Amino acid sequence: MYFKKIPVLKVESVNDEYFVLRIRDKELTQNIKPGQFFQIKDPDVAIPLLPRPFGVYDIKEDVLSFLIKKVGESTKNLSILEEGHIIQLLGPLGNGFPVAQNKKVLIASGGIGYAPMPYLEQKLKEAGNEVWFYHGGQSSNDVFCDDVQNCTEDGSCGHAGLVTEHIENCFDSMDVDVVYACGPELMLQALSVLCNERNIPIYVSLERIMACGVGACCGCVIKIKENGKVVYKKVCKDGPVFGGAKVIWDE
Amino acid sequence: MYFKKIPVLKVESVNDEYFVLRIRDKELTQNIKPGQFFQIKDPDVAIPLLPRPFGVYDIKEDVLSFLIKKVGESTKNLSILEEGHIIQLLGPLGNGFPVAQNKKVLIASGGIGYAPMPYLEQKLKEAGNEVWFYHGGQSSNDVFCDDVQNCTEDGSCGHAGLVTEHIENCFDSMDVDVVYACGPELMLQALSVLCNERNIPIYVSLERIMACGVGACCGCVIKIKENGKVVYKKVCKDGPVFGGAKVIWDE
Amino acid sequence: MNKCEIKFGKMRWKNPVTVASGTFGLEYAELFDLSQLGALTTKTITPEPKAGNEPQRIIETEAGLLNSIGLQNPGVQEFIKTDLPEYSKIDTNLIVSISASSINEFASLVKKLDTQLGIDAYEINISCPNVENEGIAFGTAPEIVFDLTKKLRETTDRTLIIKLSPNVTSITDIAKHAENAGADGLALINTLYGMAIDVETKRPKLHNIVGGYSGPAIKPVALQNVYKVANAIKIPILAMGGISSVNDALEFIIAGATAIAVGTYNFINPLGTIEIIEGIQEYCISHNISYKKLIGSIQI
Amino acid sequence: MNKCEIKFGKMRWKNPVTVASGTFGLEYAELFDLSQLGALTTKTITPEPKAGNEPQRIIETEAGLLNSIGLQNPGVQEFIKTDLPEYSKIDTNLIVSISASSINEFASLVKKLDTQLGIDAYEINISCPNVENEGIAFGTAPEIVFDLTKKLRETTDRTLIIKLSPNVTSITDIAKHAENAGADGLALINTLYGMAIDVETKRPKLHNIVGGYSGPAIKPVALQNVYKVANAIKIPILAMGGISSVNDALEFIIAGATAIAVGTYNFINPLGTIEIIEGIQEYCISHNISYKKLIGSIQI
Ligand SMILES: Cc1cc2nc3c(=O)[nH]c(=O)nc-3n(C[C@H](O)[C@H](O)[C@H](O)COP(=O)(O)OP(=O)(O)OC[C@H]3O[C@@H](n4cnc5c(N)ncnc54)[C@H](O)[C@@H]3O)c2cc1C
Ligand SMILES: Cc1cc2nc3c(=O)[nH]c(=O)nc-3n(C[C@H](O)[C@H](O)[C@H](O)COP(=O)(O)OP(=O)(O)OC[C@H]3O[C@@H](n4cnc5c(N)ncnc54)[C@H](O)[C@@H]3O)c2cc1C
Ligand SMILES: Cc1cc2nc3c(=O)[nH]c(=O)nc-3n(C[C@H](O)[C@H](O)[C@H](O)COP(=O)(O)O)c2cc1C
Ligand SMILES: Cc1cc2nc3c(=O)[nH]c(=O)nc-3n(C[C@H](O)[C@H](O)[C@H](O)COP(=O)(O)O)c2cc1C
Ligand code: FES
Ligand code: FES
Repeated sequence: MYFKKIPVLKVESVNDEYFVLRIRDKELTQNIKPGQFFQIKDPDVAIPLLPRPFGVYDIKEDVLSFLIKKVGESTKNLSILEEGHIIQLLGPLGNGFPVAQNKKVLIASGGIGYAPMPYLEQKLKEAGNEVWFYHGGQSSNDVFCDDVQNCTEDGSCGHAGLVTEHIENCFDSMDVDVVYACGPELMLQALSVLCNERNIPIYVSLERIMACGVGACCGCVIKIKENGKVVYKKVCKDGPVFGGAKVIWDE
Repeated sequence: MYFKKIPVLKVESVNDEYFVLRIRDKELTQNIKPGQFFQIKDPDVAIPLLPRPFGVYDIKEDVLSFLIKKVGESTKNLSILEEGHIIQLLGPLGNGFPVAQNKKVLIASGGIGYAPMPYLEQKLKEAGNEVWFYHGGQSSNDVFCDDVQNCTEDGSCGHAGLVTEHIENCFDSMDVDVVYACGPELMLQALSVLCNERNIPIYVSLERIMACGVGACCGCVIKIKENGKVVYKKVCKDGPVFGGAKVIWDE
Repeated sequence: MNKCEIKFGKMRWKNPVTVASGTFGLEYAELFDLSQLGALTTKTITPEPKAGNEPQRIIETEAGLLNSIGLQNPGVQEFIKTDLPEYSKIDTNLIVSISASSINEFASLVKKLDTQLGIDAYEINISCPNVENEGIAFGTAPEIVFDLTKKLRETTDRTLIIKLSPNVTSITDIAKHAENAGADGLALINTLYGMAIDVETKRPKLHNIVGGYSGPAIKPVALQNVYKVANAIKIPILAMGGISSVNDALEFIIAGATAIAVGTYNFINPLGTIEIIEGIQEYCISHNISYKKLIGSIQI
Repeated sequence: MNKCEIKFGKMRWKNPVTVASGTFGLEYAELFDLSQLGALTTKTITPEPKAGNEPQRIIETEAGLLNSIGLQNPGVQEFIKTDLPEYSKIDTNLIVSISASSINEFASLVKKLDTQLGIDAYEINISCPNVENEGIAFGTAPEIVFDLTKKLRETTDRTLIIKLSPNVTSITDIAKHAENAGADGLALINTLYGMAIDVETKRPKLHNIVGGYSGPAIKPVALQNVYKVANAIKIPILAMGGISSVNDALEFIIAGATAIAVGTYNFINPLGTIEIIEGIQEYCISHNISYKKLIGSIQI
């Protein structure tokens, strides 16, 4: 874990809603597990106070990239940063996805849940896995890459309909050993049910509002089933990746 | 008094420390007395909360200009605004300078106290006065115009020394009916003493931290001698211009 | 079809928005038609004129404002002569905020004002942190609040609003005492105590050392006080403390406030009250809820 | 020539900066050498493990943070087994924050910890707003604070710091009771009560409804409390509440704090404590003042 102030290398707009933020650093790009994240903040901006967590989207040589969706103040502020502006990063944080070896694996993402998946896909392939990648969004705006199976609810790109429906169909035709998922909680919950029914292990990456990001404040807990008991686990430190079967989903 | 949201026409840098902010508006440029001011804020910036007061520097047709010195957050924020960015203005506020008619008058300014003076000079000339204009600053950075008698403490431009010293010399050679002054309080206080000794009326424009700017909050008061008593007067509404002889200066 | 009319004590308001005492004046009539407000609240008036505290009186701090105005006001005599006639011309409710240094002084002040037309309610300021040995003592002792309210209740038929201080261990206790003694409503919160120091001169930034802290920074505290008090009493609440947007106002209403007052935000956006009135109305329409149902609609 | 050493109770600190309970953990040892701090303060430990409150537990609001963690901790047994050995390895003072639900429980908790090496002080948390019917009651009743402090004073020789709540009418009254009962020092302030509501769902943003409010927004309030208490007592004060810069820390020291703690700001800048330590030293040098003279140097 590092805490560093680093100049922005580039902010590239993907479309109205999404952008990619890149920085260059030798240390920060070492030994990062897919699914890990950084706490990022523009130190010149007093309010919002807290940094915001963003998963690692891509690492190429010493360039670290984040795919970010504009949803509120901080993400909007980050989206207009200019090259050279100093931002602070704390990380890498969290447990990250466990990378299977020589298995048949399925990646499922929804919306901005796509962000950590390309890097995961790369690591999975490097580990000899056969990878299917399904991604779902509301419209073509939420689709980032043609090389994956895209589904859009409005049918504007790729398959029409919910990504979970398509995955359910696939389960019948394909032999999946492990599922990796990130996206809206309803999607993760539905996928966990599908996987449970088929006894397929599923790892889901969750989001919670964070303060410290390192496990110190106990602010980001969720409920997890563990040895028959319900316990609180910190999304920032014990997660953000959890076994989908263990998560107690919000009603 | 108007409250308006108006696009920035232009921000022109004078040097590292000073800039001119211009807006264009038909209504706001009507009937403004020299020495009056506006409360200005970028509504997109949450903190600092309060607007900041700035005197009217120049009015040409429907273009209203402010000469601003970068001293803290708000002034720095204003200095980097781009054309078209919407700012809010409340004003014109305050009493302004009383404009003499067909007199011999002296204008004395120090540092950013120069800001309201060119517009005052113009109005004084229009009213048939003979005007001497003395301006003092630390260095050539604080000098804005060659057409006035400039004094700098470091001698880098115009006369060397304090502007008050030069004015004191002038009082001996010239016949001044009224003095108008704006600048650091020590300068205003010294000038008031000089004028008092010579029975010359002096009007000083004061600065105080303001909240409402209109006389509602009683936050900006100073002490004034009135009919033998000491009373509080609001700089924003009863001022910012006061008779120098009546001001009770801070120790 | 204005959905946001309210009853507050004996008053009817065309909308639930007023201004916080001491943060507004007739100066703003130049900017908009003040009769658009549900009510106007005057700055606090005392039996005798008050010069107020020595400057420095205001300083901006972290997301808030510290003030130590010290209830500068012309006294009730001058108020009746000069300000009241001006206020009376404005077609909305007038709440006169008052303070005094004893129960009897409070009572005779109310008696004097009761002889005047054009006043709809009294807001009893027993919570100003800026007047030494006066005001605040009233606000922190439940029994005194009870006695004062009872006395004033016997003195006037006009709507009686007691304005409470948040600088106490149990604001609900004080609120209940005011209710039991016959108050028509409560106003909360007055400012928190706050302070700032200039580390170069080592002097307090306010001449008075300690000031009243207002603005966005105190909003979560104010909201919590309003929620707690709303659950403890039945009379209506006029809520204030950092309200700077429609969203802020709605939070207070959902927490249980019948009406809201805008204070410090007037300095930032003098038309904020009007924007908030419109925003509340729009929220009620778009969420298909009557204003009455919105009050205290918090889901636990 | 380190000018900023202090004595706090029976402790000597190499500099006057620690972290606020509950806002820091050994996780940060990855970022910097924790022995650089004047002291470490643990999160509050209770006799039995505590699961903490239901989420949502934190929410950012106007220039501050609302939390309702609910003292999640592994209990004293597990603390002694797992955390204490790790803390003991760090070459600085260790302040263990504790809470319990009765005076006797507090006393036996201290007794248990007193058997362990490596603890330099106890911070008695009688002011946590997030534990129902527990903790906070202690913090608001002067007599109970006196009895509790006295009992603990009889129980341990280690430095005893009582942590006070700002949510009271008179914090000086409570401070004096703690001092008279033998406390070595006071810590203030714990969080203010605060609340936030989601106006779309009409639900409180925290599951616990009300939370503790911390961060820059509360700094003026904390400073005022520290100033007031410093004028009323002689024992040293460990000040906290919104400290987010060297300047903030200096304000508290000038107001009368002997030491300061950084809380919420750790989440914003995990190296903030180190920057503040260096900044205080630089201030003392550039202003040619000894740290000891700086404490309480406010000019009135
Ligand atoms: C481990 C982790 C990894 C993440 N990775 C990415 C990523 O790679 N790309 C990306 O665009 N986003 C990611 N997010 C979500 C991102 O952190 C939030 O979108 C961001 O914090 C919003 O900040 P804001 O100030 O723009 O919006 P705010 O104004 O703070 O919030 C806007 C909305 O988002 C919600 N929100 C705020 N913070 C969070 C949060 N931490 N988690 C979930 N919801 C939140 C708020 O409740 C609100 O509804 C991740 C979150 C977590 C916890
Ligand atoms: C009637 C009036 C007219 C003015 N006209 C001009 C003008 O034409 N051009 C110009 O550059 N400045 C003018 N000023 C001063 C200007 O308002 C302040 O420089 C500005 O408020 C500083 O804001 P800031 O956020 O940049 O600095 P801050 O961070 O708020 O303050 C920086 C320093 O300036 C002091 N300060 C802050 N506000 C004021 C204030 N209102 N008056 C005096 N000192 C203050 C602070 O105490 C601090 O020491 C005028 C002030 C008044 C009262
Ligand atoms: C400059 C100023 C002056 C105030 N004067 C008074 C007053 O005279 N009487 C009173 O009851 N409250 C007074 N208050 C308190 C406000 O009415 C209000 O209760 C408080 O500021 C909280 O609201 P806000 O955060 O919206 O400002 C004053 C507040 C400010 C900022
Ligand atoms: C997330 C969080 C957890 C906290 N937990 C504790 C705690 O366990 N014990 C305690 O005495 N104070 C606790 N506090 C209060 C802090 O120690 C401190 O008193 C308060 O936050 C004010 O300081 P700050 O504004 O610098 O954060 C907690 C505060 C926060 C924000
Ligand atoms: S964000 Fe602090 S423990 Fe997870
Ligand atoms: S700034 Fe409010 S009265 Fe002058």
